[in-house]
Amino acid sequence: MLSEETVVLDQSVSNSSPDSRSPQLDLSQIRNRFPILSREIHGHPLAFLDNASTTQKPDSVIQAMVDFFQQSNSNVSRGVYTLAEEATENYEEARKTVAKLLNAVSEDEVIFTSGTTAAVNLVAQSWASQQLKAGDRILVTEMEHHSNLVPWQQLCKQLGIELDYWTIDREGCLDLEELNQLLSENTKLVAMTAISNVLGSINPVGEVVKRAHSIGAAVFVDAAQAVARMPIDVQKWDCDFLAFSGHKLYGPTGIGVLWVKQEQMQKMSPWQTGGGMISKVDRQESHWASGPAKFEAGTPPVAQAAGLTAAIDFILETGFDSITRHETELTQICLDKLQSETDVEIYGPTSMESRAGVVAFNLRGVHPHDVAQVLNESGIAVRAGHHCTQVLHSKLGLQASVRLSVGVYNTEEEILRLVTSLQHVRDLLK
Amino acid sequence: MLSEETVVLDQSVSNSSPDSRSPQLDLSQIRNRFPILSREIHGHPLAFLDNASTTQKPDSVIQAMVDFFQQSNSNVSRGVYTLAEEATENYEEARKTVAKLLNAVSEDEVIFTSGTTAAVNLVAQSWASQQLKAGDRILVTEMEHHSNLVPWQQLCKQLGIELDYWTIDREGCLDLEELNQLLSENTKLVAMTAISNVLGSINPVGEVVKRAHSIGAAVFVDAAQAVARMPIDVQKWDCDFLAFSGHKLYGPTGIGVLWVKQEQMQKMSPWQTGGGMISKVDRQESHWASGPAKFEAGTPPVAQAAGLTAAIDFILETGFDSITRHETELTQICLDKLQSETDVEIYGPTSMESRAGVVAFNLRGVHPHDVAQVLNESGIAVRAGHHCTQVLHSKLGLQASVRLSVGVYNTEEEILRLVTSLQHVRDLLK
Amino acid sequence: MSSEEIYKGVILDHARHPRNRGNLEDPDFEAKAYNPLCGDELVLHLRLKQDLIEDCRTLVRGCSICQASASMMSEELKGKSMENAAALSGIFKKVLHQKDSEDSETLENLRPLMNLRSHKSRIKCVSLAWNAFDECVEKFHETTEKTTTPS
Amino acid sequence: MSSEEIYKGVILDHARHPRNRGNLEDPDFEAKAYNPLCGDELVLHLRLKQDLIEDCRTLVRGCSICQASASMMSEELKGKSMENAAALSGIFKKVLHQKDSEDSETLENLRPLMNLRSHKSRIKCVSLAWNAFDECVEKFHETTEKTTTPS
Ligand SMILES: Cc1ncc(COP(=O)(O)O)c(C=O)c1O
Ligand SMILES: Cc1ncc(COP(=O)(O)O)c(C=O)c1O
Repeated sequence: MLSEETVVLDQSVSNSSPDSRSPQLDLSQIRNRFPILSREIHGHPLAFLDNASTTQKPDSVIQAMVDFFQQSNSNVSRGVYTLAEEATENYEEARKTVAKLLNAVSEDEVIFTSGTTAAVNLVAQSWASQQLKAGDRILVTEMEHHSNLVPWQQLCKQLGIELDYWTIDREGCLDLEELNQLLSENTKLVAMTAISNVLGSINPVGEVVKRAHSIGAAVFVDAAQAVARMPIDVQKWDCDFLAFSGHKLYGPTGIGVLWVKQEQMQKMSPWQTGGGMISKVDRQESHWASGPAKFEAGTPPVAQAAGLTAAIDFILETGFDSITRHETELTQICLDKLQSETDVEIYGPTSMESRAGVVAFNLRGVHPHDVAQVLNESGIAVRAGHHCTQVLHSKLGLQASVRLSVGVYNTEEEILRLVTSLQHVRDLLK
Repeated sequence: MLSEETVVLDQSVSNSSPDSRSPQLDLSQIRNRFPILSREIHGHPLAFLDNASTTQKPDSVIQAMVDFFQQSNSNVSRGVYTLAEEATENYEEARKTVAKLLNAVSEDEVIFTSGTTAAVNLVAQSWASQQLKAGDRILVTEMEHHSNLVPWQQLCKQLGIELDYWTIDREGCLDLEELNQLLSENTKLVAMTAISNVLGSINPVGEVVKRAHSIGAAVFVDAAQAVARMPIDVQKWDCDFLAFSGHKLYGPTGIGVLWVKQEQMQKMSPWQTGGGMISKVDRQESHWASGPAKFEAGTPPVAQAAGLTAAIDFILETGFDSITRHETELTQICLDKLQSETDVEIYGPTSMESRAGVVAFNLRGVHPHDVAQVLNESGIAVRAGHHCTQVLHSKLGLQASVRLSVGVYNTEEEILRLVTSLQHVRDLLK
Repeated sequence: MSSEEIYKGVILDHARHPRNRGNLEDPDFEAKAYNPLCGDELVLHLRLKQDLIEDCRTLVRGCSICQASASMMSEELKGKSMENAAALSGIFKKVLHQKDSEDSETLENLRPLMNLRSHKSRIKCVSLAWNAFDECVEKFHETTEKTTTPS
Repeated sequence: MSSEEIYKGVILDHARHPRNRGNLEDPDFEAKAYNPLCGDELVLHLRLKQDLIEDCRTLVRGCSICQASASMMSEELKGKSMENAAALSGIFKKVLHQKDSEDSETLENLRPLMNLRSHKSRIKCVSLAWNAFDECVEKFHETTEKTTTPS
């Protein structure tokens, strides 16, 4: 029945080709807001092309945290004095800002964690470990980051559950036809990334949710890569859980977000316990707070919340239209240039259809480490390794790859510099 | 047998009366380093007396994080480019600095967490849940913070373990005689705070460890309050686990420390899983990294590590001698003044013997909330509530109390201002 | 607003002399509310005559704001129909949580409490009594549904 | 140091033409080493004559630094007693991890690798072969203990 449906990809996701009328970024103005970009490496201006790993911070994000420390620093929710009220307001403001970014129904759906990884672990322990039982199945894709894979693997061992893999095709994409075969009555959860941190593929989340829900499975979306690259609308996707990290969207480390649909949150028991998440503690028994607080044990990342608010404001002011357009242009240039080099092997979709600004490749005959090392000589920061996706690399028959990933501040010149510098790598190592 | 031993308290702990020759703080120089202290609240200079909840940040801590964001920001351990190497070095430097602060045998004993609460949960899940079994017992004190209580309570339910309480005496102190009765063959863990966040009592950790170890029980020390107030020597205490939060020692939120004795770390299985803590991931099976990395899943609080290093440097430069002396003096003044007010009820030790700079009290007939609210009018920040110690408050027959807690930058004038302002509270509310 | 302004006039009067304090012997509805941040507790008893609130009592272990709010609420509730009282509670809470919203005329008697809107941490103290009342409203609806819906 | 300096002379020569590459048919000791950060793998085979390292082979799936280090190690090991080789490994690793320490004379042939000390991320690549060797040393000690201790 399902397989007879016409596949209509969620517009907001698949249709990533930039609207030619979308506003162009004022790149030099943007770059001026990132102090680190004036840094020189080995006499060259820094070309930071490792944005899938972490992003740089604009002045406003740094300033927001400095202001918090210099003006309002105190703990949240517990004091009646002025600083405590300001700190609490600052923290709850961040929750509202996240809700706005994700188009959540309410800020009560927003739980702060220390990052994406903690968010996945939270859902595995607070929701899945209660809701799933032996015989059930969890479906993940072959392109998952270890953080959205290992916690499920461990849970499967713990509960006697099966872990199924949704394989990728030759282009590094997921085939919706195959999904119909994979979704069984026993599938209770689909855990998938919205954008691959290696292949750059943009996955059809909305469509997956539709099919998963039709057989009663919930969907966890890893938005670590997507959050800074495209608008997310949790109501449109209709997913059940979604997670991302502050440091991947021009915000600070130390804070992350788990968004949970209200009806699912009601089913969740606490994971970490301690101060702040209780309603009453007796000697042998405790009762829990309601709402997101129930899942936020201990002093939360208060200062980081101020930075996260500023980061989201930065993104929303810049506008996803311009960001997507800019990053798509750069990625297209990069793909074009690399494809014309005969000794370069590129992984992931070759066209910009359903593709974001992450490009993994190898220079034949040279180890990725050596490529990255030599590129660093020219001030170019790219990553070499398996990028926390060993299952994907095995599938591709690789140990490692070089990965470049663009951000809002990258320039065409930087991409061209990378391509030129590959010659330098060849001269030294081939 | 144990009870016949003479009780010799660990010198570094009980002997908190200040050495009169210890150097005096240059208070105005210290205060100049804390930008927030120039803030005015309702026309009065801020008197921040809620340091047990969180501490303010010196310029060097704020600057260290700004420098990191502006100079070296990137992810750790995974890149070969310059920024990544700097970020990794910065992160590992923090580990070494923590090892120095605690006099750890090696920095490999230092695990970074998001805070004290996460550290307790980690030990409960990674160590205790494997090492303890039905019939075993865990001993906690009546003065524990919810963060060092509720995780054990939950574990007890999970495993069918008994949770025993070490009761406090009338002065809010722990009686070592009673400990001998409480430690049974089945006691496998003693979880205790080094300093109470309400009573201010300094507990005899070293002596507890000796007795616990003699019957084969491990000891978890909650050093959240102690870490900024007194020198800690994990080798001298010989404890098994120790935890604290960055934000309680003039460092940032979003980072905490779990120190684990090496032989215990070997017994620990991972808690959170994901990127960075694996050695190899196959489709259905994973293998773990060794050392502290095994317990640090996901992108760690890299920028916060820079702040933590600066905070520890600040403390060590200032010197515990001067810090303890200063805080003891202020606390003594505070106790003297409050004791002479007939309608003030003070909780915790009445003398400065075994006492740190935390003073909880009530103004008879006035609710703590109202006291704190009126004090805020005079720029005085104190906390009102149960301070995450409901078991302790029940024991004291209280719902709530007012708490003031001093830090390195507080002044005698601020303490006197608080005492004077109590008259204002009376005028309004009695 | 300053403490002087909070702790004077109507609020202080209600805090010092709480109206309708205590409990009813055989209440039609009872609810407890609890503030986990400070441990404050409140018990509310209601006696109804059909759907009219005939009597109402509160027992408060809490701060003066919490006391005053409970006392003021009890005066408001008495004599109102459950429906009208529930509507009042809705308006009150809405206005309480929105710093900039206009307080409506129906809130006339509760206006002194609105000054606490700028003190976020005290809003919980103000709301506690009304949370208990909302719980009673829920229970009231459950019973009326039961009696009107054939089971 | 710059890439030009790293990727030239001895290191590049070893990386391009690794000595003692491959495996032994019936090795006395074998160890695998693995770098979780990049997935690099290395297998080391040793043949002993009494306690002298008679032959030694490495099979490397890794970067040029890792290749070169394994190749250079194999040349150092051959002909040394296990004890001397183990001592060398200890000195080498110590010097490698301490930016400012003097490299000792025994490290003469390995000196080119010392230039990588400033590249923290590459130290793991340099060490990989030696980690495998250390594992062989451990196994060697276990067997000698077994044969000398009455069981
Ligand atoms: C004694 C004690 N333990 C644990 C904690 C919890 O620390 P955190 O909230 O930073 O996790 C605190 C602070 O609130 C404390 O005072
Ligand atoms: C797709 C994806 N998921 C999860 C993560 C983990 O995020 P974090 O390390 O911030 O927890 C990352 C980033 O490393 C990622 O790219």
